[in-house]
This record gives sequence, C-alpha cells and structure tokens, in this order.
Amino acid sequence: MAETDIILSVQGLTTEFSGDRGDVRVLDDVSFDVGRGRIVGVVGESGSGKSMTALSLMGLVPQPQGRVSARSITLDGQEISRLGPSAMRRIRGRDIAMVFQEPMTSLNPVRRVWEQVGEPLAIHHGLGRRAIRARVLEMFELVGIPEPKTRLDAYPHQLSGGLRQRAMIAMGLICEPKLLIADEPTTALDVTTQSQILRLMRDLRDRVGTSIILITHDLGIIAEMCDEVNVMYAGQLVEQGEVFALFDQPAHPYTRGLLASIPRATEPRAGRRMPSIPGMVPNLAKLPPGCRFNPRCGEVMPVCLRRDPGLTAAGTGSGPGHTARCWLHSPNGGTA
Amino acid sequence: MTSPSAPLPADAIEALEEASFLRDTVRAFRKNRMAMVGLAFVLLLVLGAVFAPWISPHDPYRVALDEQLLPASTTYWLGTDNFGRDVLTRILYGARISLVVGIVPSLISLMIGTMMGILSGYLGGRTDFVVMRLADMMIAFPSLLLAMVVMYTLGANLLNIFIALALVGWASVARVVRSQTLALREKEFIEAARANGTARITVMLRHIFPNVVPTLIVLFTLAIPEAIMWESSLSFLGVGVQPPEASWGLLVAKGKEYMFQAPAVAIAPGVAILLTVLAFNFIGDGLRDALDPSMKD
Amino acid sequence: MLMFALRRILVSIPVLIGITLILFIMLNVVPGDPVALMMKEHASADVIERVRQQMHLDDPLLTRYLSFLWDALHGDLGKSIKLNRPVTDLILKAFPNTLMLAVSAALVSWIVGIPVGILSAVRRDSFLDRFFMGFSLLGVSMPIFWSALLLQYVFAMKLRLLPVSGFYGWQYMILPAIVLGWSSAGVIARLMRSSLLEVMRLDYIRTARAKGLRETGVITRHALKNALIPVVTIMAIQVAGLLSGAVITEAIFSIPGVGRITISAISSRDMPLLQGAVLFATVLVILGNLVADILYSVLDPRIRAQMRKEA
Amino acid sequence: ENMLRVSYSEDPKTADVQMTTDAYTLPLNIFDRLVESETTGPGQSALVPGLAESWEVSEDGLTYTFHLRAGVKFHDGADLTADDVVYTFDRMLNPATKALNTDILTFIAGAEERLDGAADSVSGLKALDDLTVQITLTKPYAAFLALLASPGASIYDRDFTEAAGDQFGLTPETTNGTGPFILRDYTLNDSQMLEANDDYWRGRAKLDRLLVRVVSDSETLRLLFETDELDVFDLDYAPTQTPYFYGSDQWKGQVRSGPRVGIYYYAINQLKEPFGDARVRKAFQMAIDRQTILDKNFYGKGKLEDGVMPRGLACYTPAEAIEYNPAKARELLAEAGYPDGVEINLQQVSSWSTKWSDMNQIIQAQVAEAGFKANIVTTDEAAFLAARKTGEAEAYTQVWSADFNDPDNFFYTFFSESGTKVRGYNNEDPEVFAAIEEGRGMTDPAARCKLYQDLTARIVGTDAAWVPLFSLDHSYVVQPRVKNFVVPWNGWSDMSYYKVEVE
Amino acid sequence: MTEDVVISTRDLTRHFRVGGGFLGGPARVVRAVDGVTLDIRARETFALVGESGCGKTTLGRVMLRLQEPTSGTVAYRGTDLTGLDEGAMNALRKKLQIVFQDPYASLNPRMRVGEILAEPLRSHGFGSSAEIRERSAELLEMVGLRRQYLRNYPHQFSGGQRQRIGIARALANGPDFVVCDESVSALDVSIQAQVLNLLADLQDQLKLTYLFITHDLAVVRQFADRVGVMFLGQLVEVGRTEELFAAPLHPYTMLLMEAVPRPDPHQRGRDRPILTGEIPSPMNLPPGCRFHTRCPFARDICRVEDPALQERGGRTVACHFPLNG
Ligand SMILES: Nc1ncnc2c1ncn2[C@@H]1O[C@H](COP(=O)(O)OP(=O)(O)OP(=O)(O)O)[C@@H](O)[C@H]1O
Ligand SMILES: Nc1ncnc2c1ncn2[C@@H]1O[C@H](COP(=O)(O)OP(=O)(O)OP(=O)(O)O)[C@@H](O)[C@H]1O
Ligand SMILES: [Mg+2]
Ligand SMILES: [Mg+2]
Ligand code: NI
Repeated sequence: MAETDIILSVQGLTTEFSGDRGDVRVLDDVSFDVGRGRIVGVVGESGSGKSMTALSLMGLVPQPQGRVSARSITLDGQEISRLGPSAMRRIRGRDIAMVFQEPMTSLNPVRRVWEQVGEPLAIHHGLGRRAIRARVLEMFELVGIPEPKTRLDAYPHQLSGGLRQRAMIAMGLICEPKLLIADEPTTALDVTTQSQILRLMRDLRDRVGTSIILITHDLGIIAEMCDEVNVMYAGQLVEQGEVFALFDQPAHPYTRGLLASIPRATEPRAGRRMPSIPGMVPNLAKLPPGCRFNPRCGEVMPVCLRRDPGLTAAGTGSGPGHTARCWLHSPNGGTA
Repeated sequence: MTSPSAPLPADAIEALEEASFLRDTVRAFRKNRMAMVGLAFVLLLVLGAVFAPWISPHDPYRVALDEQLLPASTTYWLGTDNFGRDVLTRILYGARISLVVGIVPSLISLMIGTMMGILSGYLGGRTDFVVMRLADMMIAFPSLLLAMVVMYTLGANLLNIFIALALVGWASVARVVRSQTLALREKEFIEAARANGTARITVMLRHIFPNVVPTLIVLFTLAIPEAIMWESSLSFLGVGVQPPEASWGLLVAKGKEYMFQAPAVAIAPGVAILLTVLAFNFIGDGLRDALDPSMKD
Repeated sequence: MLMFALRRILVSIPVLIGITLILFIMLNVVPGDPVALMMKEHASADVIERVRQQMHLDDPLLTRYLSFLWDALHGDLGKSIKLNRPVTDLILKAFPNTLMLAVSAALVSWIVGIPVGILSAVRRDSFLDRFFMGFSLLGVSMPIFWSALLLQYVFAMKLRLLPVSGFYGWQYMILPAIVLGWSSAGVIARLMRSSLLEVMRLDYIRTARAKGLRETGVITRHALKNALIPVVTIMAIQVAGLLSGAVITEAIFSIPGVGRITISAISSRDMPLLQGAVLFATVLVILGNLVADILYSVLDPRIRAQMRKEA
Repeated sequence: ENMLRVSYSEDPKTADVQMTTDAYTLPLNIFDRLVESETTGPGQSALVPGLAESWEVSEDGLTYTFHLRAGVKFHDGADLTADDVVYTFDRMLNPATKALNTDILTFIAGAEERLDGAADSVSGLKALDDLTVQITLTKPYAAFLALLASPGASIYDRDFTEAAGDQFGLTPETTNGTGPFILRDYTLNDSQMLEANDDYWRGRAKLDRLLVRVVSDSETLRLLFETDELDVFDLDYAPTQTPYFYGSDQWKGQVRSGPRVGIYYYAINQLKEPFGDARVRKAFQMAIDRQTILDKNFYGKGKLEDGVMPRGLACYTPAEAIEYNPAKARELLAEAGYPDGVEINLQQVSSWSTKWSDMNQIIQAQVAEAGFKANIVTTDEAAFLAARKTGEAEAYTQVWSADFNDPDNFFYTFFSESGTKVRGYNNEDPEVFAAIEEGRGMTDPAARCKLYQDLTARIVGTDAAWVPLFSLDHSYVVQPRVKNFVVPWNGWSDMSYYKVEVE
Repeated sequence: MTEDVVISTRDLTRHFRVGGGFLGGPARVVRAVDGVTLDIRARETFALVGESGCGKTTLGRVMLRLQEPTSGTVAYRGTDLTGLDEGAMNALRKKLQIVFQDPYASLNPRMRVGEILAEPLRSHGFGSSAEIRERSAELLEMVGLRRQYLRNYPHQFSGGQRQRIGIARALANGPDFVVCDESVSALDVSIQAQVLNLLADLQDQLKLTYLFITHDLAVVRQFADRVGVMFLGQLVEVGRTEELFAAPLHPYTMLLMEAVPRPDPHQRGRDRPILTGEIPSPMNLPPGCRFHTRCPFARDICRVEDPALQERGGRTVACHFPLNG
C-alpha cells in the first residue's frame, strides 16, 4: 500500500482513565493504518476498547478522567495528535465523522431530524437553512430513506430504528469526511435491517469512496464488510491483517477461539456442544502479568505468563501486514 | 432431583472482586468532603441534642427578667433572650424538638408514602387510581394551609405538627416511589420472582422495597430540612411548637421581634437552621451520588 | 391540546370535591364556633344561637356540604361568615394580587435559577459553581420571614431603593417576589445543574460533539431543552409551594392576597370563605400543572405526540 | 399633601359598627353618636353633646329625650332626622341584622321582645318629631348615656342603610354617615382611605385625608414608620420597640403616651380544681411578681392595679395592694391541702399576640416558686371561645379596656351572672350577682361608687376571684409633622382623628 | 394429545390496549400474539425466531401465564393453565420457569446470590433453611460456579456469570419446561458458547424442555431441535431445524436466513435477496397476508386473504405460495 493511500495512521495510541481505584489503561499502544477507500474492521468482545479507540481518535474521550496520548496520529498526512481542542473541533464532523451504536439515543429527541443531520454543514461551512435543507434532502435520498421529503421534519421518535441509523449515516457523510468511524452501527437493529444498513455502507464506500473504520463484535459483519481487520483484546490489538488472511489463517489463539465459537447459521449442527473459550474477559484493572490472554489460552507457555509478546508478523504463510501478539509467532517462539 | 453426575465444565473464574454494595457506597460517600462535613455536623448536633441537659450551661426554662437580652459573654456565649434565658441553651434544647420534628414526620410520611407508592405502582388499576387521586389532593392542597388547618383543628402541639407535616409530605414521596415501582415492575428480576410463584406481598417487600430504599434515604435527608423549615413557618404563624418549649423555628420567629434590639437572639437559631439544612442537603447530595452509580453497574 | 387540557381539568374534579369534603369535615368535627368567634366577647349565648340557626349552621353536615357543592356548581361560593361579603367577590379581588406575587416569584426563580444552574453546570466544581450553589442553598434554608426582614432592612431601610411593604405598583412587588422566589430559585438552580450534567452524559451530546459543535452550542442547542424537562416538573410542583409561601409573604409585606384571607378564614372557622379560597388555590395548582404539561409538550415532541394520542 | 397615614394590625372588615366588636376606627371617624365622650386630659373624659344638642332625663331615670342638632347632613346629602336615630337602634335590635353590639341597647323597653322576634318594633324608641327622639328604659341604668357615646351607638341614615342591606359599611358605596370623614376607598387587608367631610357640622377636619393601612408584621411596621411611610407608630403593635423609641434621640421627643382605662388580668375558672378554693386563688394572686413583669416585659410603662377598676375609670379609688409573697402563697397552698404544690393549667390562644404567651411563660416561672406547677395549654381562638362557654377553659390572661366610662362595663362583663358564664366561670358569688344588678339601676353616684368599691374588696380581696395585674400606658410615636395627636381617654388604638393635623 | 407434549397452545392471543381511556379517544390494540397454535414436545428445544416486536417475548410470557392471554388456551401436560386459580398456578410454577435476556436486570441488585436462589425454594416450601442453603450451593455448582459465591451480590459478577445465576434460579425447584428469552443474546461470543453448552448439558441431565427465544438464527441452527418463525404475532413457519434451514418454506424464513452475515469472507460476494421495507406496525396490520408488504413474491391473493397454517410434509407453513414446494 502506497504511503499516500493511507488516510489515517495511528501510532501508539494509549488511553488511560483515572478512577476511584487508581488509573486504568483502557487502550495500550494501539497502532494501525486505514487506507483510502478501505473498510477497516475493529472486532473484539465487550470492553476490549473498540469504542475507546474511536473516541480517542475523535478527541471525545470523557474529560477530565480520560487521558489520551499517541506517538502520532496523522489524518491524510496531517498530524492531529497534538492539536488543541478547537483545532480538533474543526476536524470533527468535517474530516472524521462518526456513527454511533444506538440510533435511538444518539439523536436528540427534541430536535427535528433535518436540523440535526444538517448541523455539521452549519458548523463547518456556515450554510444557511435552505441550503442545508436541500443538502439534507439529497443525503436522505442517498442513504435510501423512503419518502425523504416527509421525513425531514420528523422527530427521531417518529422514525424506526433503521431509518434513524440511516439518518445518522447521512449526518456522518454530509460533510464528505475523509474517514467515517462506525461504532457498532447495526448492533441495535434486527438482522434484516442490519443487512440493509451494511449494504448501504458498502455501496456508499464504493460510490463516495469514504474510508470506514467499522467497529463490531460480530465476526460475520467483519467477514461481509471489511478489507482489513484489527482484533482487540483487553485494550490491545492482538491480531491484524487482511480479512481473508485473518479468517483463513487466524494466528492468535484468541482469534481462533472466537472463530470457533461463533455459531454458524450455514452449517448443520455439529454436535450438542460448541467449542468455546474458557474463562472470562479480564478486568482491565487487574490484568494478568505477561500475555493478557494467558489465563484463557489453550496453548499457554511459560513465557506467556511472564512477558507480553509484541505485535509481530504472524508466522509463515501469512500475507504481509498480518501480525499477531503472541509468543507462538514471535521470532524466537516460546524459548525466549 | 439429582445433582449432576458428571461435573459441568468448570470455568476458570477468577476470585471475585472484594466489594459489596454497602462498602462501595460508604467509600464513595466518604470521598465526598462536603457530605462528610455535613454528616459530622449532624452527628454533633444529635449528640448536642441528646445530651442537652448535661452539656448545656443553663436551664432552658429559667426566667430571669433581670438578665434580658444580654449580649454574648463568657457566661452566656450567645447572649440571652427576652426572658434572660441563655440562647445557646435554648438552641441546644431547640435542636431536640427541631430534629424530632424534622425526623419523625419525615419518617411517617416516608413510611406512608412508600407504602402507598409501592401499592399504587405495583398493583396498578383501581388502587393506583385512588391512591394517586388522594396524592393529587394532598399535592394540590396548598400545603401550609393544610398544615394550618390540622393545627387549628387538632390544636397546636408536637404530635399534631407530626400529623400535619406527614399529611403534607407523604404524597410527593408516594409519587416518586410509584414511578420507581413502575420502572422496577418491568425489571426482569420482578418477573422472575413472579415466575417462581412468589406472593405479591413478598415481591413488594423483598424486591421492590429494597430497591427504592436508596431513593428513600435521599428523600429522607431532604425531607428533614424541609420539615424543619415548615415547622418554623408554622411557628411564625403561631401554630407551631408552643412556648416555653423551644424549637428553632419558634426561636427564630420569636427572635424576630428583637431583631433590632438584640439580633443574636434571632440570628443564632437561624444560623442553626441554616447549617442543619445545609448539612442535610450535603448529606443528601453525597448519598445520591454514592448510591447512584452502584445501582447502574 | 384543547382536548387534553379539558381532560386534565375533568380528571381534577374528583380531586376538588375530595379536597373540599376533607376540609369540610375537618373543620366541622373540631371544637370552635364561627359565630361565637365572630361575635367575640360581647354577644350573649342567645344571640349566637339565633345567628347559628339563621346561617344553617345547625343543619346536618352532609346537607350543608351538598348545598355548598350545589351552590358552587352555580358559581355561588356563598358569603363569608366573618367578612359578610360574597366569597367569590373576595377571592376575585384578592386573587390577582396573589397570582401576581406567585407569578413574579416564579419569574424570579426561573430568571435566576435557570441561568445560575446552567452556569454552575458548565463551570462545574469551580469557585463560581460553589458560590452559586451555596447561595441557592442559602435560599432554600432561610425561613421566608427572615429573608424578608433582611431584604426589607437592606433595600428599603438602608438603601431606600424599594418600598418596605404594601402593594401599590410594580416596585412593591420586587422584594416579595425575591423573598418568595429565592428558595425556589435555589431548588431550580440545583435541579437545573444536576439535570444538565445528567443530560451532558447522554449519547446525543456525544453526537453533537462529534459534529464539531462548540461547547456552548452543545449546551444551548442540544442539552438545554432536554435538561429543562425535569425542571419544568418541579416548577409545576412549586406552584403549590409558592402559594404556601405566599401566605407568609403576604402577611409580612401587607399584600392583600388570598393567603391572608385564608389564614383568617381558618382561624375563624369561616367555612364558605375557606372552601372558596382553597378551591381557588387548588385550581391554581391544577392549572400550574396543566401549564407545565403544555410546556413539556413544547419542549419534548414525544410528549406532544403522547398528548395528541391521549386527547 | 395634608394626609395622615396610620396603621392597624388587622383589617376592620366593616365600617358598620353594629357588625363588629373590635374595630372602631372607621365608625369613630365616619359616624357620629348622639353623645360623644371627649378626652379631656390623660385618662380623663367627659360626655359632650354630639348629634343630640341636648337631652333630658326623667325623674325616674327611665325616659330620655334627645333634641337633635338641626341641619346635620349625611355624606350623601340627606338630612339627619329623629327617624334615622330610631331606625339605627331598631336595626341593631332587629334579629335579621344579626348585630353584635346589642348589649348596649338591651335596657330599652321592648328591646328584648324585638331581639326575640316577638315584636316588629321597639316600644321604647320614639321619634316625637323630626328632631326629637324619646327613649324609654325598662329600668333605670346609670351608664346609659355613656353607652350611647360608645362607638356601637353610631347613627345611620334610614333610607341609605336600608338600601345597602347587609352590605352596609363594607364599601365606600355602601357607607354613609354624618362624621368628619367620608370613606373613599376600601381594599380589604390593605387599606382604607378617608376624605374630610367638607360639610361636617362641627367644621371640616384639619386633615384632607386619612389613610389607614393594615400592617400585621411588627418589624415591617417599624420599617414603614422609619422610612416615613407612616405618620403614627402604635407601640401596642410592636411593644418590643419601646426601648428603642424611648431611647432614640431622634424619636424620644415624638413619643405620645397616655394612660389606658384598661386592665390586664388573670381570669380564673372556678370550676377547675384547684381553683375552686379561694385560698388557692389567693396564693396565685400573691405568687405573681407583677412589678417585675411590668418593669421588664412592659418596660415599666404602666401602673400596678389591685382592683377591678383600672385608674381613669369613673369611681376608681386605689384598692388594697396585693402583696407579692411566694412564701405566703406556699403556705396558703399548704392550707388548702397542697403542701407539695399543685398542678394548674394556663390557657393561651395561638393567634393572639405573643405578649400573652410571654406573660404566661413568665408567670409560669414565677408561680413555680410558690408551688404551682403551671402547664401552658395552647388552642386556637375558636376552640378557646367554645371551651370558655362550656366552662372548660383554663385560667387565662387578657386585657379589658373601657368601652364607656362606667364601672358597670367591667363589673357586669366579668362578674354578673350572665357575664361570668361568658368569661369562663370566674365568679360564683350570688351576692355579687345581685349587687351588680342593683348597681346598674342606682342613680345616686356616690352610693353607686361605694358599691363598686366594696365589690372590688369582696371580689379581689376576699374571694380572690380575679387577679388584677396592671394597667399600661398606651404609647405612640408620631412623625414630627403630626400635630394635636392626643391619646384617647380610654387608651384605645381606635380613635377619632378629627382634631389631628399634619404640617 | 400424547403424553409427549409438554406445552400446547391453542389459538393463543394476547392483545394490548394502548392509549385511550377516559376522554382519551379510541384505544388502539397491539396484537402482540395473534392466534398461535403450537405443541412443544418433551425434552426438545423449540426455538422461536423473528424480528424485534413480533411477539416472541409475549408468547413466552403468556405460556407461563406471566401475562394473561386475551383468548385461547395454554396447557401444560394436559392441564389447562388458563383456567387455574392463583394458588394452583403458583403451585405449578415450579415446573414452568424462565431465564431472561438481561443478565443485569434479571437479578435483584439488593439481594445476595444465596437469597436469590433461596427465594423460589422458600416460595415452594422446600425445607429448613439449612436444606435450602445446601440446595442453593448445589445449584450454583450445577451451573459451574463456586458455592462460596452465595454470599456475593450480583454486581460482583460478570455478565456470563450472572446469566448462570439466572439459570440456577430457574432450576431451583426442578422445572420441566424452561423459557429462555434471549438468554444468550447479551453475551459476548466466547461466553455465549459457554452458556449454550451449559444449557445443553443441563437439558440432558435434567430432562428439560426449552422454549428458546432468540433473534439469532445462527444460534438457533446450532442449538434447537425445532424452530418456529414468528411474524407480527403469528407463527408463519414451524419445522425441524435442519429441514427448515435446508429448505425454508416461507419467504420470510428464507429472507431472514439470508440476512444473517456469514463469518466467512469468501461468501461475501454472493448474490442474495434482501428484505426491504420496514416491519409494519402491529397496531395497524395490513389486510391479507401480513408479510405481503415486504414479500418479493407477493401476488394479488396475498393482499386479500390471510393464509392459514398448513401441514407440509411434517412441517407447517402459513403462505399461499410456499418456497421449495
Ligand atoms: N469513563 C470511563 N471511565 C473508566 N473506564 C472507562 C470509561 N469508559 C470506558 N471505560 C472502560 O474502557 C474499556 C473499554 O471500553 P469500550 O467502550 O472501548 O469497550 P468496547 O470494546 O467498545 O465494548 P462494547 O462492545 O461493550 O461497546 C472498558 O473496560 C470500560 O470499562
Ligand atoms: N405491556 C405492553 N403494552 C403494550 N404493548 C406491548 C406490551 N408488551 C409488548 N407490547 C407490544 O407487543 C409487541 C410484541 O412485543 P414482544 O416484546 O413480545 O416482542 P419480541 O418479539 O419479544 O421483541 P424483541 O425482540 O424486541 O424482544 C410489540 O409491538 C410491543 O410493543
Ligand atoms: Mg463500544
Ligand atoms: Mg423480546
Ligand atoms: Ni447480535
């Protein structure tokens, strides 16, 4: 991938929260790139830091408890990790936009939909109401809202979940951002609606060329949508790679466990019991020493209990850029 | 039923976090400095009230007309009132009545309100309609007037103050509790209890009630200062605690007559009210914050 | 909306009947004779008895209550025993004053309470926040008759800016309105603050920030309306509180309002007057709630839809 | 502007003096009476002709003939006639009026019949011609003229009053008198505005206007006065301000004070044990340190009273002094069978001025020394009055000021057979009952005064049925521009402002 | 019916009135469950799938009489539940249990685990408190938790653990029939598999019958024996899992299955029909077949006539033009 094709490059993103019981590091040295026009998936279980990654990029981590630091974050070549709040504000909504998980609660219940969808235009381009309305109407058509004219003046509660999520997407795209971050955009929706929304997002990428970071806990969605995948576990990236490589040759035991434990609608029932990952997601405040996955790992080695493996190339046979955070793949293996 | 023959998949569950609801609350509360100050003040006050006969420097009822309205001195730390009674002593004794007037009716209205609110919210239907109309009545009725009617009709004494304040207070408690009950009723653990054949009364007592307790605690801390204020209003109108008993409300209301001559007589008990109300407010705020997040996690 | 209002009013009829009935019974079972009271020291027992009969005071309780209801339905609240004037007249004369007092106090409490609450929330934990919250707690914890005297002393006696008491023009309303509004301003400020802080945690605020909106824009355009909703509820409840407070405020500032009529009606067992006054006060409270509901619907389209559905 | 601004703590509620027993300012200024009692000096009064230019009393003391002043006009322009006088008194006695002040007319022949509804008119009331009224009594009553000078005997206009019906006196439109002022504005619980009557028969008042405000809060009252919103500050409404005004350089020269023909007393219900025993009552009398109360609680502005009649009242002579002697009181109690003291109740009413509860608290503390364990019982006024009628009321302290300058006003009120029932059974001596009845009809002033002095000795001294405390001065503070402000002879707050001037 | 049937419903309906009342204008009716006839056989796992709001939860609750049916009957092993009085119903409840979706809301935050488990035992007079304590501990162990946890509060557990406690509570009195209402939907995939395995093991050991309510077709395929597909209050298709997945009869079933994203990037390009449009409001049902507004195969008759549920080779379907037929 050529350097210029990289729209977002994140290096060493670390986010900490100070709380009642000391500091918790919810993101630990997260680095990844997003190519132009690509859909990059972030997958992981609840609490693994997916949303926090998005919020850290947007500069929306709750203050003052949260602290974000990064070696570098470049957006289309521009370094944004050291921007002040007002400079960051000018980027938000214009260069990076975000679609949130809950279309019910992410829209203001007391304001009309078109005002909310068109607000980024007012903020960043100072457009007048008529112009905004016209543009919102266009966007409504683009995201496939039926009878867009009549929906302009609706309040959020008058729309179904699917329509609300479409409106959210319209809002995200209205300033033609370089990057759209979609945080579990379909989790709250029915499967049928979900497939509509996913298809819409892919179509939009194809037509408009927006780069998308797609956050989800559903490997099915990743498989359907993404070009590249980042797997997160307990605040760290544990595996990253092209989607095919990752699904065909998962390198990290966690990824493998995940893939094994997803029930599949397409395959007949194998047996009464399903493969599962034992144990539970760790508490970030009480991480085990060494590899964070070691208590649940079936292939744990002595070194895993002592030292954290870095992200390294994921063994032989995997494509370029396929990395995993596991001693199994580290150059000197478990012997170190 | 047999216990499982083969052990089920053991899961490697880590040691649980050592925490309990109560401990969390206490910890969160203790972090709130204002709330702790409030608590300390109230504790001090309660001690002062309980031990008033032992610690107060003078007799609260002794009339010594020779020592009227003396300024503060080493004998009379806050001076004397129009009968030559030590203001500090009167305030300490007044704390007994004011605290009781603050606490007892609040408790009564909390009890009635909780009962009514839970019944109304959980049973719904006609019970709900009747209880809520009753509550509407109490709320729509200008409360000071209601209190005055009670005081006038039953006579001005401490017991009737309780009745009056409780009559005024239960309705808003009932409303809050009812809305909480309505929310709780939809919770799955209530459904689970019903699915287990748990009797309605048990559901209300063991499931609904404990879950409204945090709200009740907060309401309680806010109801106390309100009741103290109410009592002072009633005293001002001449239907509150009757002299020579001392309540802060009465002391302030009476002291007002001497505001120009000996301001301390009115200001000192006023400050006592102020500090107490502040203290309870701080405690209430602290409790609300302390109780709230643990409800969510 | 009209239907909704109508419905609300109809629903409150049993409340009104209940209140008057409770009052009626309470004031009748207790000792005390309005006539004896009215005639004070000089009247002989015979005279009192005669008057009692003329006033139908010796009829059975229920008969009297029903005839009260019947007359009330016809717009006739009877004649005050003590004041000898038609109750409707008395109240219609006094009511505007009380209303004026309550409304101006409410205005004070909103005009002060809401901005103070907002500022405190925005500058959370700052000195300003502490100061404002302290000030509003002061309002909440000062007896009305105390703050009244304080303000009278400072503004009327020392600074000579405002009149001490009476009710002969708008300047006269300022001090009573502040006195009465202060405590509810405190309540509103505190509620506004916590409500705004609560709203600021919600998802759609994050959405608004994600658009690049400034913090002021986030608050004014997104948070405020939502945060006002619980405040409006409290405002409605406070109407009742304002009326109660008005009793004392009127007495201190010599305002010829319903509160003073009511007090004397209670102590003189003047049933017709008391019934009338309480009836009016209750109606006011009910209207206050109605206004709050309407405000609600202005603020929140979901409630608007709900109301349309209900009506 | 030539306006006097005064204040009262309560609304008068009506100008119709037949319908009120406690608010006389409006009647005193709006109406006139046949006879007026004029203040001649501090605590002194004289009966002077009012609407009646002259009058004659028959030998037997039963028939009074009044000659009305010619040319007196009501505010609406109507002429005063004898018929108006007859009408006024008949209205009071007409049961349909539900008048409250009927006591002052019950001596008139036929009054009782009229009151009972047995007659349509009062036989003892006659208009002999346009300007002559004849009133016949059933039996001689020495104080009848004084009664006619009391506010309750104010004269109304027949046509106007009949038309106004029961709304008479409630609004400017329904009020009409002959007096020096005309009611122009009446806002309930706020104020009444009176304007000088240009055609007043005694000549126009010096004031153009009189503003009477209702101010119930005593601190507000003081602030109003000090910010020059009021011209007269009545210390009765704010007794705690006494030291301030007496001590203030600015104000002490502006204090106007006069004695009050009124007495503070304790009424003791003899039906309630232990007060059935005269020794206990005597002990109670002696256990109260009245001088200290007077000095400390009332700033010494008054005098101790030892009888039924306060100083200033006709026939007053100092009675035998009541000694303050707790030790002796204790002995008396022991004699009465309470060597370890006895529990008693003192009653007070929640809506009364706090001065009563103050007094009770002081007295509670004082009598404790003599062995009385006094409980203070508080009720509201309605309950108190009801209890007093049925004899359930406890001992209570109050003040009585003269309605008219005659001992009967005190003796009959408290110690007559009918009076004691109303007052809460504070006397049960049949001989006293008889003597009071007799005194009412006595025509020899000296003998009559002797009777009352003897009665005093019996009631207060022997029987200890009454605990006289003291009579207080009535003090006002007036703004420097107020002239001719005279405290009325009886010390009332209600007074005529006819002669007052402002600069 | 045979002994084999645990629960059988006949024409079961449950309607909700919304709005209306005094002067409130006409009330509107939500037909949450609208004529469901169904037999659930002993020891099977019967899955109920369908989109949000189609009435799955309501059906489950009405079966347990946690909500009263508007009409129709529910029978448990031949006993008509709808006719039972409160007492008799409560006595039967030990046999009929439910496990909820939300592991957070389904446990009373103010009760210790021990109390939560003891309550159903106490309600049915299980025995002395020592026995109850022992039984509670056993239950905890049965769902794979340590008995020491009896003294802990729910908020101290993770979602998966809480769900286990919820299951233990349902098992307390030895139930026969358990409704699992979205019992694994809120869990992470790795935990979801653990809980599903637990449910499967318990079913085998305790001879349970499950009504398994979910919107996740993948879970259904791996877990259920038979499936009922619900649409707007009605069952549109019922069949054995394998048969139904292999060859759906109802277009809705087919479209629903197609909509599930497949965790295999190689399949992503596949051409698949997608369900368009929004689900109609249950307050305002279209005439004819309820699905016709979204059905790609709808014809005229579908707009007029409501198809009845019909047998088709051991399966039932409510469609005028079944697929694969
Ligand atoms: N305000 C906060 N204070 C402290 N910790 C927080 C805060 N917000 C989030 N966290 C913690 O940060 C971690 C990552 O949270 P995040 O929301 O990114 O998870 P996620 O992967 O998006 O999970 P989900 O799938 O549930 O949305 C979690 O452990 C969470 O508890
Ligand atoms: N108590 C109620 N009052 C009114 N309507 C209700 C009530 N409970 C459910 N409904 C309505 O009945 C319909 C079916 O609801 P139900 O909860 O059974 O659906 P569901 O299939 O379980 O949906 P989900 O997947 O969202 O849980 C919905 O339209 C719902 O709004
Ligand atoms: Mg998230
Ligand atoms: Mg459901
Ligand atoms: Ni899902």
